[in-house]
Amino acid sequence: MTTDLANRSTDNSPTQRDYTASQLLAVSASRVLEEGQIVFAGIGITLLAATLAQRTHAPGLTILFEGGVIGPFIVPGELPPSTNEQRCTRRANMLVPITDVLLLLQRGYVDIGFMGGAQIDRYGNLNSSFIGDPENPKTRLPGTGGGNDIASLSEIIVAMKHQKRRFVEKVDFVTSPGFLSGGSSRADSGLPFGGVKKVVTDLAILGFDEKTRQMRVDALQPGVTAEEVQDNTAFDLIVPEGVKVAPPPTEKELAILSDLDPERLYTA
Amino acid sequence: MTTDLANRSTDNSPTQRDYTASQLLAVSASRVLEEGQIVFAGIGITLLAATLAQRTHAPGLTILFEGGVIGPFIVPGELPPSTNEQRCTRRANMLVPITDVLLLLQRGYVDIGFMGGAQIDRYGNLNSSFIGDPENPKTRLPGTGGGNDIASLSEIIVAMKHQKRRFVEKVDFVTSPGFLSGGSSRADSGLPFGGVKKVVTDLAILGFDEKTRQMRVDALQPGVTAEEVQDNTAFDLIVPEGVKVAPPPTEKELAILSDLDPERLYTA
Amino acid sequence: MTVVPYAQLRERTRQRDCSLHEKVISLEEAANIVNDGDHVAVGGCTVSRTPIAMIWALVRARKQGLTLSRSITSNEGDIAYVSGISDHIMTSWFSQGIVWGISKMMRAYTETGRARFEEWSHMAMGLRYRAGAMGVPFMPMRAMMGSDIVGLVDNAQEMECPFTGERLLLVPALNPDVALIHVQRCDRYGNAQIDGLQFMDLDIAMAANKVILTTERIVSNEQIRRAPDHTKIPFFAVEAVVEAPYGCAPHECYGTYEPFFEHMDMYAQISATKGEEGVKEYLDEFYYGPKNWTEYLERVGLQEMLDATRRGRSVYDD
Amino acid sequence: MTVVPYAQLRERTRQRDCSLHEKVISLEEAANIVNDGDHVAVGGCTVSRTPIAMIWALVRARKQGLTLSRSITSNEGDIAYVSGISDHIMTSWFSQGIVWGISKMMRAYTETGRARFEEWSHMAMGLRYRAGAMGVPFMPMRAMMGSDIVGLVDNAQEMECPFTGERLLLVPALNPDVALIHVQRCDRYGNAQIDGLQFMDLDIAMAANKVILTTERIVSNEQIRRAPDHTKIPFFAVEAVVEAPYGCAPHECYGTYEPFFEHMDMYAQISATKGEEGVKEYLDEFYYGPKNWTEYLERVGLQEMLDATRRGRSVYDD
Repeated sequence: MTTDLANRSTDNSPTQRDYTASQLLAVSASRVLEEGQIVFAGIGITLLAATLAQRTHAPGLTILFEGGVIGPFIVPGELPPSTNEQRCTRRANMLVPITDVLLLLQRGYVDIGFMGGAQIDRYGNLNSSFIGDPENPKTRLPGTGGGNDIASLSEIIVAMKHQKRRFVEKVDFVTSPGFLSGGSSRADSGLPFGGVKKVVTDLAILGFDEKTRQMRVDALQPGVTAEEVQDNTAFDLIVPEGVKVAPPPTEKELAILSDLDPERLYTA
Repeated sequence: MTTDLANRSTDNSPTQRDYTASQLLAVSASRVLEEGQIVFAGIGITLLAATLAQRTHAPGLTILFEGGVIGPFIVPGELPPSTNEQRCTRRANMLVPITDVLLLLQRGYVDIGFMGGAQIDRYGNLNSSFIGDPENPKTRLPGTGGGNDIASLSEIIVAMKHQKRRFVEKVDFVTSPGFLSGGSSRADSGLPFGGVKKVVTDLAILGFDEKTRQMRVDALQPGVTAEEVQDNTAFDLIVPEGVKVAPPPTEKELAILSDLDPERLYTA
Repeated sequence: MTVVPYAQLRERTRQRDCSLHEKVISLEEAANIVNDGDHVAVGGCTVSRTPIAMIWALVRARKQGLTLSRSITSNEGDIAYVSGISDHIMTSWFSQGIVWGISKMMRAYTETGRARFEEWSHMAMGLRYRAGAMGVPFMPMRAMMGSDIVGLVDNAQEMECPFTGERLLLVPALNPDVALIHVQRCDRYGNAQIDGLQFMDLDIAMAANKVILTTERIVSNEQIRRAPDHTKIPFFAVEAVVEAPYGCAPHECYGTYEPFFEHMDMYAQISATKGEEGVKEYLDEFYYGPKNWTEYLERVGLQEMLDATRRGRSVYDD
Repeated sequence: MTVVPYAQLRERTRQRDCSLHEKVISLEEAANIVNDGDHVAVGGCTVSRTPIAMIWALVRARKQGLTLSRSITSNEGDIAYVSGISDHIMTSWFSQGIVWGISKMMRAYTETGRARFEEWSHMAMGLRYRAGAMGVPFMPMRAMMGSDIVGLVDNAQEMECPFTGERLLLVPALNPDVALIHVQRCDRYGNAQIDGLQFMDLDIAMAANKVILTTERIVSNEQIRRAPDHTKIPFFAVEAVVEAPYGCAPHECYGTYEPFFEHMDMYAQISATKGEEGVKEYLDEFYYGPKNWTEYLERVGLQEMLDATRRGRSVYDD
């Protein structure tokens, strides 16, 4: 349950290319994954990203589902609707209790966790608990699930839609720790490992400055300007000079996504 | 592995009745057990005692084996030779990892554990680790196995042969805690539950004074005098006035033991 | 919710009848085992192996003041709030399910302060049950530190590890008064076998003071003993066994039936469009109205049942 | 043996190749994975599912300075002392088995100070592996306090519980460098299924830095996936897979063969009557002498193998 409800990118890409924003997110996220990694996947776009990586550059990548599933393989057209139903166990290598699959994070077996969130701030902290004052919230969100565990114990990739109301100066509540208040504050809080590796949006691929841990534009999505990214972000982004443009999704990548999700339930 | 090696009572009863010392121990131990109890059994005499109780007054008694077995039932003539081989799983209700069967002790599910030992002292402390100085032992014994866990966390019944070299003033090493130095010392050491319920020997059934926690003769085995018991004990026993004599094994009890162990491998 | 002291934990266990005895009773009788104010742990996860039949029985018995705890809470949490059986749910995530959006009832009750949703990380919930199952007052863990979650929970303590000097969070044991667990099969004594996803049910069962098992079917003890390494819950932890076919409907039971998606959509629609009144009507129709569990299933509908069953069994088709 | 700091534990795991890849090698190659001085955890318990073939390979490779740990140690501990591969064994009980009396080799080596038998309670051993498997530096427990055992072990700490004020013993995590585990079947990636008694093998596998699996047979990944809830060790924890039929002989492998009792009696007789020299002759005959594992089995003898197999399979006869 690490994909946030509010994070349904189903509208069209702002660039009006031959792919949707959701496909772009899936492709961009898949490219961050590396061969041999063990990846905690959510449903939808993040699962598509992990499976796409398996079918392109990372055939030995392993997927974990929070419901207690190790090494499932996705049957095209049968993407599971959650991470803890029997459909998640298709062609799995092993089933374990939930606590034990989460303990793989603590034991150091998980390379990447996929996360979403209603809000993210300049230090990559994620909020999926409260909009407004937690004591008297405007909206009570569904909560962390395993998100806090994943973000505390492994590197994470955040995949979400790039909107000013989501990219906020300071999250209303730190559900899942990013780099907290930057610098060494994360390690100082008892979290010596992990952190936000990349934030993948429909506008950019973002990383974090190694020292200050502030969010930085690593690459622009095709057809997007640095100004557009900043305009859709409520805090000042670091934009290196001459920031590159990410290569657009290839035909092969889009074909695989179409094969996996032929009815475009998750990539419309 | 809670039955001590040195505790093989295979010789004849000193009373020269129609039963052996081993049969007497098994019968006496079985009578201490109560309906509905969950009992950690070792092999041999203690397993016979638990099974005998099931077939007489305690049909709903449950046996646990340290190897990770819950609710096995003994097939006559096929007593397992240890508590962690496949023969222990005959007709079992459930198999669990060793750590989890031992954790049942900590969780409070175990009513009685059966123990042996090379030495026992007036407070019921048991030694199955070292004879002589532990730093320079005369004999290194096989060690605690689950004995320490059982004695720390549940009430125990000790079944052993009554000899002066075994019933010592002070054990050379406390492998499994009895009442430590008596009084409240056991609880004071972090062990608020359990303790030695009975010591069953071929000479007597022994308990412990509720206040001082010193060993006391509760009943004499048939044909045994209080003097004989004291003569075979290296410390002063409490012998209440008018101490009773335990009823001898009944024909029914002996018949069940013969049925369970027809070749007298454990009751010779 | 404070940690149950060890003396109390042991005493509660000691008072129970742990003998090998038959314990099959009805849903209604099983509801009597739960007392107002109890901490009730709910097995399964989200829409999987949820003990709906037992929750149905608790709602009909008009229980009050229950604290519910669960790995992840789906719309049985809505039902608990709106029916009034609980105003305090401890869990890591609470909404019907990702595909149905944020729970309107969860929002309505928690944003107005009428009920509490006490949020712990998923692993913390698991380790709290595990500590309870092991008979220790806490488990050490390495998550939740640094976040704001830890400031809103009842009880968690940081410590410095005496072996390594590392910072650790100690999460307190949960020992529920009662656990509700639904299984594919068990015998009349309560030896339960669970196929597929186990979720946190093994730890919950061992942590709880009493377990109420609902089961798709009751099998012979001989069948259990033919595969003792498939038994997941030992009989002595179990207080009562209730045969409740389709006891998770409209949720799923691994290998037996998938979720009843049309019914779940219908519920989501009602709660979203008609709000609390809609859910009360739903309760009248499906919870208070039926004479018995079979009539509940009739109202859910045979067509949906057959469809969910076909999908559920398909996991064994390969 | 001190607790592995978390940074080191994570770094070791990070350096491994956890991808889904084939990893079948020979016994001899597998022995190269073990370095002199390593902490090697031995799976199984007493005479059950002991990874004899791997120990045989380590003896032949003349490893030195290993610390061995195990739930309960049988005569593979004698072999380890006398062959010189280990002079430090951490375990809860050490002798060939109750029916064979006290181990003469254990006595000969420990009473003279030539080797150490570090004694922990059985549950403590289990919780130490479990802590290692969970990635925490200790587990709290409620036994071993008050006894003399705690005074002779390397490292255990009492604490007062911050939630309840109760006294607890914290036992330090074990994260073995290598675990040797024998299973009934696994695939070429290392997904292992274990029938019957599990002992501490699941925790040992997850606690260790590297797992060497020996297996009665290698099956297809498809077969593993047909029963994923029977898989007990995930492939990514496994460094190497070695097919070693009768890899526990003369010990037992659940459902496959019982102990080779005549051979075990013979060993007990030799060590009791001829002492260390007798065991050295045994090593020459069965460990150093055979060209390969098959010749070892030939020397153990076909008649015993058939008899042990008949008894072993009988668990499924009912």
